[in-house]
Amino acid sequence: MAVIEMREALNQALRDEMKRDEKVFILGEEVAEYNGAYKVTKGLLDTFGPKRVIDTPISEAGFSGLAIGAAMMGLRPVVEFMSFNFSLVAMDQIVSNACKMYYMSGGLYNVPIVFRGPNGAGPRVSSQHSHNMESIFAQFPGMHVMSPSGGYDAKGMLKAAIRCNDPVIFLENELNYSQKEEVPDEDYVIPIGKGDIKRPGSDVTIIAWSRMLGLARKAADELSHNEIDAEIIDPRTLKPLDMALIAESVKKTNRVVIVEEGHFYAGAGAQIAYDIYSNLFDYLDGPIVRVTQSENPMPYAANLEAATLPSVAKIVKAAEQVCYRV
Amino acid sequence: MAVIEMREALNQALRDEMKRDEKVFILGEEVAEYNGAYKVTKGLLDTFGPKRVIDTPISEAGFSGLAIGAAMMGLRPVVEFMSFNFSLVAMDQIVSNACKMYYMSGGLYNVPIVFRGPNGAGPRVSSQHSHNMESIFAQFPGMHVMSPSGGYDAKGMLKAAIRCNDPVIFLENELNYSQKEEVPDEDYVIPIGKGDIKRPGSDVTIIAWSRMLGLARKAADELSHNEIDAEIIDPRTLKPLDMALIAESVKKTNRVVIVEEGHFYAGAGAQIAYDIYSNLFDYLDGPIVRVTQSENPMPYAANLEAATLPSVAKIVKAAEQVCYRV
Amino acid sequence: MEGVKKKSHLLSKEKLLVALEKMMLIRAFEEASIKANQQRKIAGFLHTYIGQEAIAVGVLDHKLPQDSAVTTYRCHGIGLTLGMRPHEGMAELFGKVTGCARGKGGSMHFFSKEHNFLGGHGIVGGQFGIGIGAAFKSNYEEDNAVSFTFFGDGAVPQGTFHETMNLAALWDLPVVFICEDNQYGMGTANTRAIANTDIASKADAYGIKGYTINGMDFFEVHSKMKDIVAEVRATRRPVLIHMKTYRYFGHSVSDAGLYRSKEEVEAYRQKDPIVHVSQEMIENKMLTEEGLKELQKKVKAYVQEAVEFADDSPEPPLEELTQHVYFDEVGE
Amino acid sequence: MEGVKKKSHLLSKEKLLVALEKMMLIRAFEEASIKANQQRKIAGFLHTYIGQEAIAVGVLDHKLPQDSAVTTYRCHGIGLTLGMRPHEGMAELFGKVTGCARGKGGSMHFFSKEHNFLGGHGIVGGQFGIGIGAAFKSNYEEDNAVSFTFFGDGAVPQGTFHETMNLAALWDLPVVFICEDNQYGMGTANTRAIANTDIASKADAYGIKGYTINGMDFFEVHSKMKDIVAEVRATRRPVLIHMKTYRYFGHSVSDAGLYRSKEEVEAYRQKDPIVHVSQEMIENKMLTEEGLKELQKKVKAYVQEAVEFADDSPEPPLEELTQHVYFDEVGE
Ligand SMILES: Cc1ncc(C[n+]2csc(CCOP(=O)(O)OP(=O)(O)O)c2C)c(N)n1
Ligand SMILES: Cc1ncc(C[n+]2csc(CCOP(=O)(O)OP(=O)(O)O)c2C)c(N)n1
Ligand SMILES: [Mg+2]
Ligand SMILES: [Mg+2]
Repeated sequence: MAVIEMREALNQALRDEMKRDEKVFILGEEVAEYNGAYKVTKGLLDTFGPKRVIDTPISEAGFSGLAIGAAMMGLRPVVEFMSFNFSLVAMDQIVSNACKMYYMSGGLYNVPIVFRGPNGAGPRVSSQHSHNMESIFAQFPGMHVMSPSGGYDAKGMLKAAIRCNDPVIFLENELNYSQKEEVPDEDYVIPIGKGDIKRPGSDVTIIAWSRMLGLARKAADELSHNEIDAEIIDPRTLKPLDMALIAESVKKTNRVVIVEEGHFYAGAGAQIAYDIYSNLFDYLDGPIVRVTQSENPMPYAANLEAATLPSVAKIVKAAEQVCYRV
Repeated sequence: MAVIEMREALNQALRDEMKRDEKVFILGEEVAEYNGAYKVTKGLLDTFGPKRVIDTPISEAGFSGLAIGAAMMGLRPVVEFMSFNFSLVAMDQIVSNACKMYYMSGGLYNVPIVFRGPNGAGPRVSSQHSHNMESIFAQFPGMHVMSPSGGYDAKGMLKAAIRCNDPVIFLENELNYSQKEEVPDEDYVIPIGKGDIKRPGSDVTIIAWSRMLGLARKAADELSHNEIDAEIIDPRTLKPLDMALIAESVKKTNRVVIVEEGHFYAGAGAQIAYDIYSNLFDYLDGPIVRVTQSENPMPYAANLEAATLPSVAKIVKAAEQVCYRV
Repeated sequence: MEGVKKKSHLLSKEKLLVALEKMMLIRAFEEASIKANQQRKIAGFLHTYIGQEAIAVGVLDHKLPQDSAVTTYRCHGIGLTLGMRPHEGMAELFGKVTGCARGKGGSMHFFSKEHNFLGGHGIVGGQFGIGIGAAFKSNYEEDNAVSFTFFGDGAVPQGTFHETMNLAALWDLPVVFICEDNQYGMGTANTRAIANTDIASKADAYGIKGYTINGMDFFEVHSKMKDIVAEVRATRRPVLIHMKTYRYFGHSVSDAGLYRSKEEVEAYRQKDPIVHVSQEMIENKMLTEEGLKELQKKVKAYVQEAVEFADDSPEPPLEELTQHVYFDEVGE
Repeated sequence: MEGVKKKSHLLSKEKLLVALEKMMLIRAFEEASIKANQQRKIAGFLHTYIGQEAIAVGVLDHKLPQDSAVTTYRCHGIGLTLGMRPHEGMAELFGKVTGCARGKGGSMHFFSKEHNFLGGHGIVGGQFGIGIGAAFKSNYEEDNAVSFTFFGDGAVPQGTFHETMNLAALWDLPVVFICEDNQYGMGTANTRAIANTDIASKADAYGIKGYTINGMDFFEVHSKMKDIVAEVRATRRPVLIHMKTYRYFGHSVSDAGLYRSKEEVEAYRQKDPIVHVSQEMIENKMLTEEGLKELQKKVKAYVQEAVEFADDSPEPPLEELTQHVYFDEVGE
């Protein structure tokens, strides 16, 4: 099996799905001639031509709306946001149009569309370029939210997203793009709503996704030296959540840490915690601990940025806390 | 003390603050000549003139941005969104500019601004006109989020919001505007971050705000016939939360119901629940129950809309559940 | 910016009768909806099309089956013109499951897949993208369709107007942008909202053609749009149409309309498109006074039938509450 | 759309020397920042102003103290022109607490309250509203200020461009909209992004004046802007300026720039504004070759001092992490 970067795995998924279905096309800023700001769409223009790989002006609301209209008419657009920070200028199109259309048309018009791109804090890009959008989009019924943590998942998940007949928000992370992993060439799909046990363990359940998964793995290694055997769950899809998988783990460990790169208030982790408390209250030894960003916009300075973001040390500390080792 | 509608109480707050500070002005669609889509700004044009009471074109991103720039230069704008559904087209201005400015300028430019207007489901206005925005805005550090449940609070809270030197999201509810209440003529301020006990009780804490408070009161009455004495807490400010007040109540009742008009996934209620679990785990008899909208966009049909929204019956049922009466 | 020479009366008697009946149907439908609203059978917002009928009927007579249309919440007239029955329209207003959107959309959200009616939309400027997206699909699949994208004057200051005009012009998307300028956005006269109210002239900023048309004159709308639509279909270049029109009633039924004078409203009622067309037809011996009354009766009866249909229809079953949220079943 | 007759050389030797030195300072500062970036002292994005110096310096020489300026992430040149020291600029790039934004903003977010510099902003089109808001404040307080609102050609297709142009024209806001058209938005030539690239002509859509200026020619920029700024200050009418310019380096330091030819870049380097001004001054005996070398030395030394200042400055103390989130203390 080939060992490739996550950007290449995403690229394979796009290629396969564009080959598989004539109606799939991709549009966004710099996706064609520039081969993508982060090279996820590299070579697609050469392979599929300008009809299906389209450079857009800087008009997120405009081209998101265009994609929604095209989807209503039967095409299957993949919209790349150069970064999900820029989805904020297209927010109304995503929430009021893509997300509501199927319902408010009484089932006449579904919107098969994927909005994808890097989410969260790129390194050292400060306050306006570091938003994590998972909980914002997951708030609204009508969309699914997925976020892969590595190349293998990314390929299978993106295929599922593109084949889905509803809007899917697909959140990648810039810092994962060059991370390498074994990825099969052949076609495989990781269904929407299916989580995965990334590390089996017995003492504490660490729930983490996207870039946080790497931190969780390192934390689990450290914890193992301290006789704490952590189980790592990657929900992969944040909405809908794979509560069955989470429940199995929590019933075993009785302790939970949720790691989220984004903000604390009403983050996806708050919902995951609520669902666990609601369904598994009696299985919990003590309160769930969330590791999130500190409550401030993202600063540029290296030391402040590091202090803002979740870290291996913070995850280890949280796990020790729920295991009463501190 | 005069008994007046909530719209009039808000109007008084706007008048007082505009009299008190020359730098306060209001802008939005139909706020001047039309006296406000919901008449909250009635008469302000006559009193203060077109310089300070300004009708805008339908350009939410444009006039929100204008207000932010004016605030950076020392003015104190109050931006009315005809409804908060329309804040979605201005989302980037609110999140990337208003909310981050003070931090990313290293403390050089704070943004004293209030974004206010009706939030949530107007009656029978369907999928695109019924958003609840509290958790969306509360996600981002840099803004405060307030939401009054009646005229008395509305007046004191809006004054606090206008005097605040940071961005405040002020969420009203259309269905509360004509609700009458005793409201003092004189100047009083209800500080940001101060909740209120709306009904003292001993058996269960019902946390509710905005329009949901009225439903909670009715539910409490019904519950009292069933020997359940509910305490109703109105956080009033959703960010920052008055956790001290909530803690006091929970320590007494050991049972919590959180009522939220908005969506279930990562709503403000999910955060409130998380904070309670984190700080008061050992005081809880059982899991917290949230009453929210069902997981669908808002339908138009009367029966479906009613089924979507929280109701007195749903709150009663939730309270009975946490009290093990069912 | 260019004009197109007026060619009235090129329409056959048959076509004119169809057009007249459609305008009368819209008028009768909206009058019935106002009544039903007073009877509390309709809730929420209700924005009527009364006064603007000549636009929907005059423009969409040039729509081919593969073409699409999208508009604002003021969507009843366009839906009916496209061929929706008043029955499904009225039932939608009544929130019944037999409605065109199964009672889930309501007054602002009429849709018809059969006619590629991509909906009435509630967010001012929110439908522009959908309109250019439909045009994009036509080029993608080479089905030679055009996209009729309607919007109000109030949407001109909205950013999406600019973004989509630029994209359509840049990519040769066959979009007919039709601004139904009824001169007010709610209580705001367009002169208080738009810098430079010569809306057609804004086409220059995008290097496309703009046209100004008297939207109260069915003959002018129909004849000019005939050439314009043919041109867009052939060239794939978008155009911007400034339709000057007027709404007789308030923005929505809850609007007292204090911002405009009785005289102003009266002046426009004098130019009523239905009266105008019927009079021209009578003068040209295409219609008799009796024939007109007959038509009036027929249309009223049809709408009455629709009201009864809506009355008799059931609300959506509660199982429908969480249906149509997602097309696919995913997760557990 | 109108022109303004060119009047070069009306500048005194003293003023020209100041302008030349400022352009050289910007150039040297950016060169030093590129070097520091290679040395990993600067992280994140780094967008340099090299090639566009004549615009900042030529335009902002007409700024009065009460005036304000706002721009994009490509903000170093404007900050320095306004009078920020390279010290606070370089320290910001290094993420040090002595930076103009205390190390919290970084390369994209230079601010200076002293000079009403409302910032460098990272969201394309995000700063337009801030610019018209500053102009609104000037009318509100009648302080006779104007607002210099800079943006790139890539921001023209963005909705906020249209919304704020309309608002400024509608409300007579004294905004000088300055499009720094360096012909590319990242790797996208503006002809692939903008339908009708005659950007000044878009002013007509709003009933305001538009001007096209050669942004590589300091004399033209300075003289035309002198009259234009005076006009805006007097009339309170906004204007749209299309500055034709070029960036010598990639969009940001991580951009290989494969989308344009060496020849194209070379051609523009031939028109270098700093060379142009210094040569003109030498020919006109306002400067000697030696003087130029002196100036070069002086500027380089000043920037070197700034680099050392940045190097020697401390990072923000950790207590600053949650400072400046809110101005007021609220809640417990
Ligand atoms: C983005 C947005 N802002 C505000 C509103 C509230 N609103 C609904 S209709 C309307 C006026 C629109 O006027 P116009 O576009 O001229 O259409 P008309 O009603 O005249 O047909 C406004 C302000 C909205 N629906 N969407
Ligand atoms: C809304 C938004 N979309 C996309 C981006 C990513 N981006 C940053 S700069 C840029 C190009 C802008 O080009 P231009 O406006 O011409 O300015 P220049 O860099 O040439 O000075 C893009 C696409 C962004 N910052 N904001
Ligand atoms: Mg109108
Ligand atoms: Mg550029």
